[in-house]
Amino acid sequence: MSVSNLLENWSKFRHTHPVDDKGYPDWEAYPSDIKWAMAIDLDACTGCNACSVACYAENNLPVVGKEKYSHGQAMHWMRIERYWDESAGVGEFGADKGARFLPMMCQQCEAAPCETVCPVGATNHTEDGLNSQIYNRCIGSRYCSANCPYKVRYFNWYNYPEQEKVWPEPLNQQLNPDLTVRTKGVMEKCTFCKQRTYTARNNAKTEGRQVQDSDVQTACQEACPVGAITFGNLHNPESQVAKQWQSQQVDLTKEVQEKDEKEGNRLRGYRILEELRPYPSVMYLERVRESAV
Amino acid sequence: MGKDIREDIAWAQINKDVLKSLESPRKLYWVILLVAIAMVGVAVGCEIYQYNVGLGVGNFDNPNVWGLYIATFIFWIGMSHSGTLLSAILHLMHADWRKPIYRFAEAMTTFSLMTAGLFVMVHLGRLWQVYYALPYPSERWVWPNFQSPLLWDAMAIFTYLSSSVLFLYIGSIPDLAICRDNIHQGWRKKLYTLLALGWEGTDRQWRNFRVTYLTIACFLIPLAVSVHSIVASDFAMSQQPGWHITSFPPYFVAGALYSGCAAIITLFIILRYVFRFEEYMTLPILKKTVRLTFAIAMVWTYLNCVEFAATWYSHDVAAKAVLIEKATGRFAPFFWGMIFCGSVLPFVMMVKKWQTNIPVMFAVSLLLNLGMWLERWMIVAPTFSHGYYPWTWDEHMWPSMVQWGIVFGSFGWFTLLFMVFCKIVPSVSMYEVKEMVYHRSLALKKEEQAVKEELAVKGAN
Amino acid sequence: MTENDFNRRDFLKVLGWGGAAVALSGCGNTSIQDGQETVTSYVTLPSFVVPSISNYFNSTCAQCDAGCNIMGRVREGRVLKAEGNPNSPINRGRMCGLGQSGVQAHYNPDRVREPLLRTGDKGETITWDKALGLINEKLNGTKGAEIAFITGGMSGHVQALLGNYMDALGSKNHFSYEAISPAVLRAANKKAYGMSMPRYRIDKAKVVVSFGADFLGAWVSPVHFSQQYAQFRKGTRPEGRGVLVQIEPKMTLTGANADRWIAVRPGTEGVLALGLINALGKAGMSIPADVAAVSNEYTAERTSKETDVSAEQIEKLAALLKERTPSLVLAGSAAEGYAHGSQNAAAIALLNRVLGNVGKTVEASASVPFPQIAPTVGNRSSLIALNDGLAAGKYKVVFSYGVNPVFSAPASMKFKDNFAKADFKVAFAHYMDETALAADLILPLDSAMEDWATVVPEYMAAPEEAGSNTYAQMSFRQPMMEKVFPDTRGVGDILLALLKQRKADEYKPFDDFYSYLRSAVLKNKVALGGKAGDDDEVFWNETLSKGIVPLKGIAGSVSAKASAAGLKLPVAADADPSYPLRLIPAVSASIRDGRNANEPWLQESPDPLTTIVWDSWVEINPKTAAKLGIVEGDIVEIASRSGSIKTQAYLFPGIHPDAVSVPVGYGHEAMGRYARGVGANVFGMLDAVYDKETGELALNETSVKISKTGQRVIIVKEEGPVGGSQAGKPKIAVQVSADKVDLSKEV
Amino acid sequence: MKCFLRSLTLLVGLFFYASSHAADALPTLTTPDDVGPVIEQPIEFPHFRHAGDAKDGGMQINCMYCHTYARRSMVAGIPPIQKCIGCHQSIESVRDKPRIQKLFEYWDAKKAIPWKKVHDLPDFVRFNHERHIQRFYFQQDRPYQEVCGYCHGNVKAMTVAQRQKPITMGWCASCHQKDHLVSANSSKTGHGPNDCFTCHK
Amino acid sequence: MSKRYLLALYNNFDEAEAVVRELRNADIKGFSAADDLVVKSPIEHPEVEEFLGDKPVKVQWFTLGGALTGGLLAFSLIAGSQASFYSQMKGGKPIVPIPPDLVLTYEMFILGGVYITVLGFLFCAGLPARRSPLYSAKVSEDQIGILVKADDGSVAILKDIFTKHKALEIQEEAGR
Repeated sequence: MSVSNLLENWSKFRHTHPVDDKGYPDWEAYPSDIKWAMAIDLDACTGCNACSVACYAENNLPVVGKEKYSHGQAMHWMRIERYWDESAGVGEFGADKGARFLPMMCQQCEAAPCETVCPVGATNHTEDGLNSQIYNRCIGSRYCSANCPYKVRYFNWYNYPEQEKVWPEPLNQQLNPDLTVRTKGVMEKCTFCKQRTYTARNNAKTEGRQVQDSDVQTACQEACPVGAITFGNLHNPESQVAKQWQSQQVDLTKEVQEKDEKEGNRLRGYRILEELRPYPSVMYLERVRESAV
Repeated sequence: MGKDIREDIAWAQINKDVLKSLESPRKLYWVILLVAIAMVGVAVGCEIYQYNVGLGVGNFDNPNVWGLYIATFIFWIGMSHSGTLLSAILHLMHADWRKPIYRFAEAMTTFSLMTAGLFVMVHLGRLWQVYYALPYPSERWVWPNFQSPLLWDAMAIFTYLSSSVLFLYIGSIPDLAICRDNIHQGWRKKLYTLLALGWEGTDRQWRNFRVTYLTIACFLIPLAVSVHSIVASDFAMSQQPGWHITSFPPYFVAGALYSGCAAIITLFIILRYVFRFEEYMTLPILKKTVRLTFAIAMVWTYLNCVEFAATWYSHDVAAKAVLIEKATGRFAPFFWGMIFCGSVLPFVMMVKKWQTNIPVMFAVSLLLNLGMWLERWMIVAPTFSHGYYPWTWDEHMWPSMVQWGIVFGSFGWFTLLFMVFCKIVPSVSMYEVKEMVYHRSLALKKEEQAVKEELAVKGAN
Repeated sequence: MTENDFNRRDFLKVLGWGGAAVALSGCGNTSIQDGQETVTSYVTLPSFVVPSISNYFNSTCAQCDAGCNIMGRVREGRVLKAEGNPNSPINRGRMCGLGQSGVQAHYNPDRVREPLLRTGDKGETITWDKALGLINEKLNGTKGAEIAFITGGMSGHVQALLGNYMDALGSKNHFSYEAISPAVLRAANKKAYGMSMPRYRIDKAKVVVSFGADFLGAWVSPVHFSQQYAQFRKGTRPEGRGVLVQIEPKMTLTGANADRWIAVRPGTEGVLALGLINALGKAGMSIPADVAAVSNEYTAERTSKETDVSAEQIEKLAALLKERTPSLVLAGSAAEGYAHGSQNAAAIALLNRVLGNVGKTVEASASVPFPQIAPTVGNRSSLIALNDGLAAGKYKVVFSYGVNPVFSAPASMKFKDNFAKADFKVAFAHYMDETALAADLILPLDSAMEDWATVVPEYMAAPEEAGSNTYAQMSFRQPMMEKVFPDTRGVGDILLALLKQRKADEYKPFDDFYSYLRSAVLKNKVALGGKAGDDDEVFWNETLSKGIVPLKGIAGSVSAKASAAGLKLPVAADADPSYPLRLIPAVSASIRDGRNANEPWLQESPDPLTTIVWDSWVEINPKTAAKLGIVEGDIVEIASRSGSIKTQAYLFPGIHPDAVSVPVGYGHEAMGRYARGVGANVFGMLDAVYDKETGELALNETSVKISKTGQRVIIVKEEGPVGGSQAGKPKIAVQVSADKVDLSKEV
Repeated sequence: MKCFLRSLTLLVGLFFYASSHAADALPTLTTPDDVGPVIEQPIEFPHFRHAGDAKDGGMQINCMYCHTYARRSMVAGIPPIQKCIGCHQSIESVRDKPRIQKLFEYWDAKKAIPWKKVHDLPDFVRFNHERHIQRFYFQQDRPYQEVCGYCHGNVKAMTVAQRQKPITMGWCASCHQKDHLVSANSSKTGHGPNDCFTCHK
Repeated sequence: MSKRYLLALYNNFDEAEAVVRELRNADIKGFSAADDLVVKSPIEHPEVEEFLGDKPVKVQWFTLGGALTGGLLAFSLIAGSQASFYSQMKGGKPIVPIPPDLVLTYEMFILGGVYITVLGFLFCAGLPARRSPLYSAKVSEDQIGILVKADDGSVAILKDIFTKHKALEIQEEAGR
């Protein structure tokens, strides 16, 4: 803490962040040349759960068992939600147009409600646009979870590795050493596979180039049998995810998309609860249903 | 209406009566103490279990992350506001009937804050790392997040607690001196000698005492308001439906004063009996307290209505849904229980006959306290189980016995601290009762004089 | 570099994971520690192994029979995760949740670790020598005809070795059994198209009408079909966004993704298919005379009455099929599980002929040029044959490998009792499952991540550029790490050891299955894509590292001459009032037939439709439930003529009111900590009704009644109290009509 | 009174001391107290002999000759025994030394040597050797002994390696917050990342 | 000239007031009413200040100083620590945000005020103190004490004044 630090960061007042009143994203002002983002095509998603299991495998998620699941203590960072048409009337579900599936995980909000409230600063916004969770810093006040509109933060209610014996020998050999196994009392959530983006950035840096789409896939994206998930650097106009956001005219820093205000909207990109202004980094594409049959 | 206090009590008698409370309370005192210890035992057991196994044993789940702990935390914080109300606000307003009862109210402030602080600890997932939340220069070079309302909370509570302790202590120095002068044996003598700081009641001491006491009282009032409005901002600063309400800070403060007053009535009745304070904690004083409580109850009711009306009138669909869910869903019995206890029951206090009826008031005050606890629960829980995201709504979460045990035990903990305090420090402020008696007798004399003069004039005529 | 002649096994051993640090809870010590842990160190290390950097080994998934090509992520000598092999034409780098869980089968704490011998009610651990000697002893003096071998679907060199062994024993009793298999479909396809597993081209179709084929969930090769489906749904493809219509009594995952899900009365799928042909004729499509002769009877009114599908719906569907070609009609498990299942499948196949899809979206596939490694597919009729033989006391020695018939055979077959009649039962077991418990000798198997094998998939997917129907492939399965339990053995090794007992001379050159496989592959180097002059070692390593061996397959051809002759669908009988409901055993994408039930990830990943975890359930239509007074969470008893189970009721809109559905694969009484006691086993209560043509057990032909037991539970499920309701909520999961969006310009 | 004043002064003093410490305390890179314990290794490897300066009888072998993974992996790694044997099988002169005999015992038994970790970071910390070596060794062209020595101290003078630096978070940060040259022939500077998520996993 | 202490106890404030007024007017050697006269009472009696003459109270200056120091210190600590090397972006908010800092500044303002006021009180009231040689427990009960300090020679005069006003008891420092 020196005076120069103070002054320097004081002047960062609102400049380091892409969320601003003026027209954004202002990538010039963005602190890093990477902004991780995702696009999920709900029309392609079949609800098969492959992403969720891949997440268990990649991120050392504990299997809590029936009793704890019944208490709502499941630890799936990526959950698949199923919705019905309510065509038959309120509370009555019609199945004749199928169901809708929605993979839900941390939306990595640019203005995340969880970040400001952590008493110890265990959850912060990284320069590459992730909502970080520093497990060791967490003291378990759960304020972040209370404040998350999506309820995608998961708390370690028990000491899963040691006391609950979630990974009995030799199942523990499967654990991914690239990230920790969280113990009781800390909050955790989807990190967009930080360990993978880290490696990709590291390798690109060593080779002196920018991170490309081909460098990194999240575990869910890699597994998805229908390729519904796109992940990449929104900052890079060449990336698939940037193209998708662009084509759907979804703007990272707007809570009401301009296209939505226009009549006759013919695009299907949207973000969940964006009217709350957390500026989520995950764009969903509406499910499409043929009406001719 | 009777007198707040007899004007002809001899000062020496006051000393005698109050000091007696330090020596030989009624048997009930020991019963209460034992029960309180047992309750604390339950809570300690639950906490040890929870600490070792993990918070999951409390039946928390993903949306319902806070359960009863934070609700009870707010309850205790609220309770603490009574002391400030009686000792600071009424002091500034020169309401001298507060004098026999403000000491224990202040003690209540201190101990309920200490109880509230425990809930902050108890609800933490990693209690053993709590020092991460302290702002001190460490080898990690990191600081807590000052943007978090939780930290403001911690700071406000710390300030409030330490200020209250100081206020309580400063205010009882003259009484501690009396104890020092009257108790001549054992550790108590040493304790009182130490605590009395050599107080002799000199004019210099009294002069500075008066200013200091007034200054701290002045500080305490905005502090108390800020504490509960900061607790309110834990919720109001968030975006959750049912919490994100502008009227929360005043609403919380009103609720705090309300529950504090209700608790004062309860403790008033208990202390009056246990320590034989019938001469000092008189029924007229009870009546005044009851009337004050009724007034605050009406403020609270009004603010409650404002909150509902604002939600009702607004276009905030989610907040409206939470309100409807509160009133009709799983929480309906508790919600209506809160309305009954908080807004309907106080009308009992309007009946003059009952204002001084000890059994009735005892029952009413306990129910008011229950209502205020329910209020806090109804603020915290419904928003969790009926937030923005419909997929995660939760109908089945119910606090486990561990949570209930700790909440239950907290009442024991508070009672224990309070009762031990009352046994060590005079719970009626002797010097101030003397002042009260003195001033009242002067006033009486003046009155008599006036009457006499009038009579004399009449007689002369 | 110092020379070290390690073979492959030794090499894996040297990489040894034993001392490698396991990821531990990260919040224990918060400061640096000196000298507490041991560094992961090695005696020798090949240059491609760098600590903290993962290596990927190509292999083949063994979790189901689709044969997806996978890559195992290996770090510090441990396999950590399975990922899809991007070069695979089957799964193209993707994987399903079931496949991901393969690592949990590998590291499963409940695996059998040593050979076990049962004496009376007790078991004892014995050595491999003793175990193999015992088998030899029992086989001596047993006639070939008295020996039976029951396996699941098999292919590749292990199958060739098994064939050799059976020959050596002089036995022809190899039964290939699958509890859930499209056996009726294969037979119907054979008749209709001339090949049992043609290539389906969902990606080329404009309309897919699926009669209960859950191709996104559990049917044939789900990951492959999901890939095709992704193409099919793309608005940017030349054919435009495809329309999926699913016709089935119980909604499957595919049904949930359909544009229109049509609840058909159970068993009347064939009727609906013929009704559709009739409606197509009405709409002006020319119907071949022989087909028309059959379909003319199925007027819209009759079809609608029998199938419970509205006439307009049939008309609309016919109009769509006529307008948008090519289309594709699939017959799946929901249509074939009846006594007239073959007839249903045949009627559905007629639709493809009428619509002219054969050759366009139903393409010929190729088969591998080596018949001995071509897949032997499992079915349910073989279990019936084995059971009959066991009941008659024909078999003295029975081997079982890769199947769990004691669990999955209907109780009415009394398989467990009949199995006990055999003198000596040997189970090659991964877990102590129900069959292993009933066996006399249990031989512990290597996991698929420790074992050598070759795999030839039954459904032969081909890369896009391969085009013609000459592409076939063989995939390698190779060990990715040292054995987790040192005393398990690969099935190839065991078979080889057993063969040596019979033909010592012939198999002398092979130390183990690895050397057998290597020499067998090198012998056919040219056919496997190598050149005659290639160095053996180089060829072998390259082939292994690819994991996939493309072969010039024997071309097949599809015929568009599906015949309507002999097609006769029964008139639906009125339901028996004492058993008014039809039971549909559902196959979930994760648990399948229950062989993977001991993998916790699968138990904890919610069923996509009901979101229930860790238990079985019965799906009841809300209308039916209202009639019976059942609410969610009621424990109900479902009773058939052959048995009954108790489970929790779940009210589910995606099921026909005449049907109830219970997932299979639950209700294990053994197998391991994650599977045992979870849910109820619906296999047991199935009636012994068989498809009239193929003799397959008709899975959907069981009638049941439901009664409340009075108990009620809170169902453990992922969905919240409002379930799928979003009424009055902000935009969460929304749906838009296809004519409201322009999909062609999407990226 | 005086006593009271004294304690008051002391309190205020303490507070200011603490604050000033917070304000600009840069922990010194090494204090004698930070030296780690002596760790008993299965073989007492003489670093000074291999890596030490010639004047001290060392052979000046580059650290990354043995710890070869450091430049391309998160971990520096311990060389496989094969590497030791590669040289030592042809160095007859020291063949009888007990350490070397021990080494050959392990080699013959095909058993990995259970070296103890000297710099064992907590499991939630991600330290990347590659990044640091790339930055300071390859881009800035600093001598390798200096670069490795930033964290590992003067290993070339040690027998068995011993921790010389505190390796605490504040210590890491003290270096990360300093501006370093981006490369050897550039005047541009930059500091290490200060993002928690970079080092914590 | 050595000094001696005298303590007289009175029943009520009226008598004590009369004594003080007389003492203030009397010219006694070695005794000044401003410095050598201390009234001890069991209750706070603002009138005492009146008849003792104006003696300023300075506690409020401590309060002001404490409050300002607390507030300033808090603000600089908070803003400074947020701006430190580990400055982390949070939720789209500036790194050094003024509004939340003000809340904490407010709290610390009060905290500083209260603490320093208490210190000021102790300082101004001369606490903690050793008990003066002449003290009667009666003072903390119901009697008013007047403690004076005067030259040896004036003791008699003082005693006279005390007794004149019906002193209940006069304590004298043991002879020296």
